[in-house]
Amino acid sequence: MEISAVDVWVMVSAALVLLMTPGVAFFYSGMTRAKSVLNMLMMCFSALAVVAVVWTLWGYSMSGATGIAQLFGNPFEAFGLSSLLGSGDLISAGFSATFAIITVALIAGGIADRAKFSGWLVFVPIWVTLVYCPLAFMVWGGGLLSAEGEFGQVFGEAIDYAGGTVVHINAGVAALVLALIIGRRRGFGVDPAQRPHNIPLVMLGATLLWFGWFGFNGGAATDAAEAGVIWISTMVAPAAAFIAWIGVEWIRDGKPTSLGGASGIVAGLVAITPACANVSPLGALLIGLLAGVASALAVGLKYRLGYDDSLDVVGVHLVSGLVGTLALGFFALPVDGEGGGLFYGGGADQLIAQSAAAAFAILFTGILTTIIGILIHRTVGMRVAEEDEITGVDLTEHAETGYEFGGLGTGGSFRPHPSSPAAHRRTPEAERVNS
Amino acid sequence: MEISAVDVWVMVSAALVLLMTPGVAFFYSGMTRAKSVLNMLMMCFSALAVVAVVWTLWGYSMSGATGIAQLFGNPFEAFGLSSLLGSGDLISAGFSATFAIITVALIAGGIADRAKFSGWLVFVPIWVTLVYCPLAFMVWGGGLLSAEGEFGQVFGEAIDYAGGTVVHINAGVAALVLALIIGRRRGFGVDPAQRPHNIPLVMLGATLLWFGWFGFNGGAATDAAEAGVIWISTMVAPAAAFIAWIGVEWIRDGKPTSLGGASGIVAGLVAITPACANVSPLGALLIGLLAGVASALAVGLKYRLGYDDSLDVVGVHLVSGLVGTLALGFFALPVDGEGGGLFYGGGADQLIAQSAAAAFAILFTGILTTIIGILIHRTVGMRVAEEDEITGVDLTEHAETGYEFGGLGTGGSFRPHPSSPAAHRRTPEAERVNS
Amino acid sequence: MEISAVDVWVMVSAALVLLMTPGVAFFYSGMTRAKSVLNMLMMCFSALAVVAVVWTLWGYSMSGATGIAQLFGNPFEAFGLSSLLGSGDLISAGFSATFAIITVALIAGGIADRAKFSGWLVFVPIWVTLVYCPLAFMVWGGGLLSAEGEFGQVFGEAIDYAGGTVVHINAGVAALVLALIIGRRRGFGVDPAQRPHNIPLVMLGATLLWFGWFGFNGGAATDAAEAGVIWISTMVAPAAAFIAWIGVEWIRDGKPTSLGGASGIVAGLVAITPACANVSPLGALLIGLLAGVASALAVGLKYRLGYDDSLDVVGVHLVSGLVGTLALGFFALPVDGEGGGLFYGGGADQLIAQSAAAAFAILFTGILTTIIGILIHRTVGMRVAEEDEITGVDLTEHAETGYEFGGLGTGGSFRPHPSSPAAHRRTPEAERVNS
Amino acid sequence: MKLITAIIRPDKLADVRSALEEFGLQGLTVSEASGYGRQKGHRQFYRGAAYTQDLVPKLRLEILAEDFDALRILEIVLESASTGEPGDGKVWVTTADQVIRVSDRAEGAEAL
Amino acid sequence: MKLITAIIRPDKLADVRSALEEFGLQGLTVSEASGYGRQKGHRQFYRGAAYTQDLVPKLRLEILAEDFDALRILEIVLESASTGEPGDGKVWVTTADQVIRVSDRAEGAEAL
Amino acid sequence: MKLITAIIRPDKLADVRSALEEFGLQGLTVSEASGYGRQKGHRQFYRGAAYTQDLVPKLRLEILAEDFDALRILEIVLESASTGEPGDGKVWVTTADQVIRVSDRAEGAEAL
Ligand SMILES: Nc1ncnc2c1ncn2[C@@H]1O[C@H](COP(=O)(O)OP(=O)(O)O)[C@@H](O)[C@H]1O
Ligand SMILES: Nc1ncnc2c1ncn2[C@@H]1O[C@H](COP(=O)(O)OP(=O)(O)O)[C@@H](O)[C@H]1O
Ligand SMILES: Nc1ncnc2c1ncn2[C@@H]1O[C@H](COP(=O)(O)OP(=O)(O)O)[C@@H](O)[C@H]1O
Repeated sequence: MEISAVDVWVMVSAALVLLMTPGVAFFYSGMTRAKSVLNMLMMCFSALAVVAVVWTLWGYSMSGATGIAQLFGNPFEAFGLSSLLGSGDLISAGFSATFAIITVALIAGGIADRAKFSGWLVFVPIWVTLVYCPLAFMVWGGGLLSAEGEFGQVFGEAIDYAGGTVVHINAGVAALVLALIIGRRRGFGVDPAQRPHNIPLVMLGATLLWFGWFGFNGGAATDAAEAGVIWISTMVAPAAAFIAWIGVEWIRDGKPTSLGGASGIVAGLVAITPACANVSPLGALLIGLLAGVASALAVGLKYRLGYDDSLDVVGVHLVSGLVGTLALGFFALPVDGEGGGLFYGGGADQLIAQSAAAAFAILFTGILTTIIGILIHRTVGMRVAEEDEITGVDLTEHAETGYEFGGLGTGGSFRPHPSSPAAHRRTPEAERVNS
Repeated sequence: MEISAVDVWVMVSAALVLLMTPGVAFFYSGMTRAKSVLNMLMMCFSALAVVAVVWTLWGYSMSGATGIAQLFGNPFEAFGLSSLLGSGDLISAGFSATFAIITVALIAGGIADRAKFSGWLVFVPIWVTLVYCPLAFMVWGGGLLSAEGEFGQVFGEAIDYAGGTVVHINAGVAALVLALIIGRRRGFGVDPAQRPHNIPLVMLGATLLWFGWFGFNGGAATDAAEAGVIWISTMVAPAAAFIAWIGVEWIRDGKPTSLGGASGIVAGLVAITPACANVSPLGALLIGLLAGVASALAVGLKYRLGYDDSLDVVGVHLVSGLVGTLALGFFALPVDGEGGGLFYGGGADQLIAQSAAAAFAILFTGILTTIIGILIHRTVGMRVAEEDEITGVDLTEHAETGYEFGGLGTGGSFRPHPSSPAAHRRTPEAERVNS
Repeated sequence: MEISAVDVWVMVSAALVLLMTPGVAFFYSGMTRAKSVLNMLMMCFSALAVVAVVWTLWGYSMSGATGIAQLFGNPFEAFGLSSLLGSGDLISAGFSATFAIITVALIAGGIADRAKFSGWLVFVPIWVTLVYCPLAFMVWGGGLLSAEGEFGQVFGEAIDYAGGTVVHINAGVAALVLALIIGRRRGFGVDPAQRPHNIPLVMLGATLLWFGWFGFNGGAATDAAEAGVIWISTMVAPAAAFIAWIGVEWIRDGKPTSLGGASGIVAGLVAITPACANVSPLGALLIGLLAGVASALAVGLKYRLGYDDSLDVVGVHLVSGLVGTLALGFFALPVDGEGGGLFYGGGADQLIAQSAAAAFAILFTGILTTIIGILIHRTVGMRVAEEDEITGVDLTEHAETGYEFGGLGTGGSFRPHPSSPAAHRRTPEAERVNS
Repeated sequence: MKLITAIIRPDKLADVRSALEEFGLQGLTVSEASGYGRQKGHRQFYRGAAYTQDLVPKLRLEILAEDFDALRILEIVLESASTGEPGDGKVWVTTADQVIRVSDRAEGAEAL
Repeated sequence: MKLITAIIRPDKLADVRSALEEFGLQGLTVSEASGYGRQKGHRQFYRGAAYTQDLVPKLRLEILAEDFDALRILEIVLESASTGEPGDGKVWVTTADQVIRVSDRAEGAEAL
Repeated sequence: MKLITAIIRPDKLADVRSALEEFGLQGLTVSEASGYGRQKGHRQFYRGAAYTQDLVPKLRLEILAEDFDALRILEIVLESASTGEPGDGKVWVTTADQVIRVSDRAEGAEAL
């Protein structure tokens, strides 16, 4: 079975989507304070590692194998992916893994600067198993929300080409729930130190996200015309959202910011995700504008409502995910002259289907994440002690600091690696410092 | 219409070229001072966003639709790209957009540290419409400089495979013109503070540029042999230019620098751009060497001649763009035994064609950019006030700073987002600080 | 000859692998002190440039042309690659170049902070010619270790799909040898300043490595099922190794670190390199776990044994390269029901072949690198003076510093470029500073 | 004139500043410093090797004040910078022979 | 011996230094600091939330000088660091009991 | 009480600290500084333009000590920070009117 053009496209797309999770990591970690940059990187990279393993073991199977009550696939059917050996399906198993990975990583933005790493490591495999896999199955795997599913038959099948509900609404709701469970950062809404420490790093993250998103949106295309529509949508929607976001800032605050620009790019990408294959280039442009305005206004809500979704997963992913999902009710192009959104004379059917799917995803994720989050928070704990928050989670959770540019790292003493005999001579300095 | 191998290659290439503009952003912004890093990022990213929108609306049409007097395409023919829906042409519309985007972003390097962001945002859409689109049409869209064009018929058709004239000479001249219009940075040629603030960031930029350039040069290939030649050229020319540049430095200054190495890579990439498909690997190697030497010597010209092309768009893009464009007159391989450069017995025809096209591009861009630039500078203004330049354009244009590594970000006060009710309690601190 | 899907895949893969060398550069340079960040970047980028040129001239030919005594290919057969013009083989020449490049760059990690740049620039072309090209020929080009080679016939043909011996064991041994020849850093094992200066940069490096590795492992695949196996292996092995490495740290040191996580990713990628196409997803997962544990334990060896392999090329690349190479003796899947590793009932044959190839590579590289290294060290010199090491090799070898975040770069004076007339007015400041 | 120098915990700056502002102090100078003392640092790990970083990040405040105000300011700093734990830092007072404002050359109390 | 400490605008360093060098001063020490005072800072925005950063970046110069030179140096610093606007900074003088050069233990005026 | 301020080479910190600890000093404060003086800086090149950076990175130590110990500490710093080459730095001593520990308000010798 020689490699086909589509195989190549899916492999490239899968690698691009995998790259997006480090993209999220940089995007987020540039926005934290310098003393928690590594912790944020670790939350994202550990999501990558843990979900990749879970997916290989049972996650793929749960999101795509024979369904159990339209809710999730049988986890044992393709356990370990061994049953796929010899077929080309491993390529699409890889592609689908990368979506699960990034969804989990996105959640980390809600709990920056204060999450307990051990709690997070417990949360990740449980959440991906109980929330992500079922939702992916229900929407994309032939489950409840698909055309054949019971929900889909009642409300109509929603369009979610690349993950408006499964990825963005899902992650946004989960982040909100976790942020509420673990509570606000010390100094939330008051402390001027809670500002981004490295905006070029944020820009790098946005760059990798945009680049990877061509695979994220495009990887499932099999038709050249569809692929072209997706490519253009994925270019123009974030471009328009960039303009919209900095426009809102310019009017409201008097200055257009680069953090706003980067955030606009991501908001536009989020909004176009469900819609990328089903709108015209002008439709994509308008959806981008809408998303940029909506998210630029929404990121302030946390101060008004008092939840500390630190890096605005709600304001960007939930809000723009909703914008894109609902916009399809208006902007969806008819297929073969049939259906389409309100603006194309397709009536309200599509809008109803989109709204129903979004509502379902919000409820489903909201409820399950609340249960999982509270259980873990009450047992393992999901938040560090206050003094650790003050010191910084890089030092207290990972025993590292992100940067050492100056000469002051020369203080203290060095003890060779434990495996070294020298390590067993205990120096006075080593004694003096509590570990 | 199933996705073909070429479709995949073009989509991947388009994503790669899109990535190059952030590459330019990092390459440039690492070279500015720390206090203008974000402004440089914003100039490049805003070029990306604005040109992506312009291209979707009328730019694509102007560079490729039915010509008007061999000068530019009809902007209404494919307005909004709607007429391309259902065909595979949207893929190539995306690919071509990325070239327009990066050309505009390149110009920003000439006016670092002092450009007024509002002026830039006015300049971008006007310049891409009036300068880039027509030039792209004239060279690649069947216009004046093409084989059928009146200019092309007189001087012969120049080879410009991937953008020596359209991208690099074009951007280099425009940057020179803008730098002259807005004037030198305060302290130009005297102030030792005008040195790069983050060379690893410059290296990252060069990395993304090189990586993306495989798409930039290769994306239009349809034949495997040609694609192979392009791939090798795109690898070996910048490699040779790296060696040449640091060699010049080693001899002249006594030390090979990493900024020189990174600059050499870019110079080599620029030079091979027009020539990538039409020279042998050894030819590419030699063009790389030439470009490295020429640009390493040329970056000093600004001090001699007194123009402040801050980040050397002239020294790198114009000079190496000319090296590559003219080198084809010597190194071009014959096609089917015919033609070719001077070294292959093809006579001076190719050299004449190349020189004529380069001269045309310089004049065309030079004149139009001067008019556009002066008009905008006189109305909106393209340069910040001197005190803003001293404070730093990140703070004055974008109300942000790039980095906060230390503890001193803890000064000052925080005011929640305007959308929050808390924001309307005016604190004494908030009063004390002028916005 | 139209571009085929495989052509596209190889071109994309080649670009991905080229990107890995900057990936190594960032991964390594984030781990050095701030005062040698540029030198590390330059060692890697100069390896890239020099090897790209060598490969174009004679390297490709030596690793793949008609063999001379089963040891290396005839360097003149495809000198300058001109003989490949017109064929699609230039694409694979490009792909193979990127492997040579990264292998050389990897070595730089062993001699961080103290290597003399001129010595390194002499070492690179000699080593790639005398060590890499022959080994690549012997393993992949039909030489001594291939199925037809004399060594291969005695011990059986080892599986080295993407470079366990040729790339990782090879680089690891060479780094060890050079580290021994040039000696330890001042303060090795004592000075607490020898800690990473920029861990987000390390993470960026690991990110580019992982992303590029999909091309590194996958680029040679021609069959969709094989490509799928490779894709999954390349995802799950580093994921498992990440978990294993931070697990070891958590148990041993009490904290999981981000540097450990990044190192685990690389260790897992290294280990799966030879095995990527020949193990099941579960096998890849287990190999990843093994590699993570082995390398996490091995990085301490240098303190115990006293060699200063500064950035752990031995601990990561040699050790995990061995893990992956030997693991194939156990985990290799049978092909068409025949052979396979011990765990699949294939007997010890594969393990013997793997061990023999690994031993051969260690000896071959060890001996040749010792000779080359000592000769260069005694003549050109491979280590800077002690005072230069204290000042920092960025300043002394490259006359630059990596970062200037603060206002203190305002000290000193500026002298325009030598090509400028102003440069010949010697200012008092310029006199006062020794060059 | 007195110069009051205080080494404090970085996260206490906001408190100290608002206390001083309430008192009516018009300005101060802050810089980054690190210190060691009774407070212990953190052990860090890089690839398993342990680095005992016992230099703890601190801020240094410098406050010029009239002799008359100095004591009061000292008191305010001591109050607002304190957690009661080791590591709160030190405050010391030295005598400045002269203090001049650069912009208008006002001297002494006028310069503040 | 006197120790002259000056808080100045970062972009004035070059001027101050060349003025001092002209006078014949052999060395000085510079460090980064931030200050607040009459000069106002900038309001910054991050996702719309306003941060009023009123700590303004400054440089601190420390100059050891003989009593005899101190006044002259003071004058030069005041001259060369001034723009006449608020935010130019302060200069103060304290008395050093002893000054020693590390390399050869030269003391007092010889140590400079 | 005395305040000993020392400008030293960054790579000498470890030596100075262990010498001081041996003597029994309980704490000190370090900060980054740059200096110019007899020691020459490095010429740097960026795209060929030469930057003569003559500000050399240094560290500033501040050590509070009883009058009695000050001389001994001075001696230890001079000893351990010295290479004998220009650029080793300067040490100076000033008098602190008062020293107070923030956490428990211990004064004078007790505060150290
Ligand atoms: N003798 C000293 N001279 C100068 N600074 C000191 C001295 N001792 C301590 N410090 C500074 O005070 C800080 C706090 O000291 P420490 O002993 O940890 O706690 P405390 O001030 O509560 O006794 C140190 O980090 C250091 O910066
Ligand atoms: N009381 C003070 N003690 C110490 N430093 C001060 C004091 N007041 C002002 N400064 C320093 O002087 C700088 C300039 O002060 P400012 O009041 O803004 O302007 P000016 O010096 O022109 O009055 C401040 O940024 C701060 O660093
Ligand atoms: N007059 C001075 N006032 C304050 N600091 C000084 C003075 N002269 C020198 N220094 C500091 O001492 C450091 C070393 O001085 P330098 O003249 O290079 O060597 P040395 O101390 O051996 O004479 C300088 O970098 C600077 O920080």
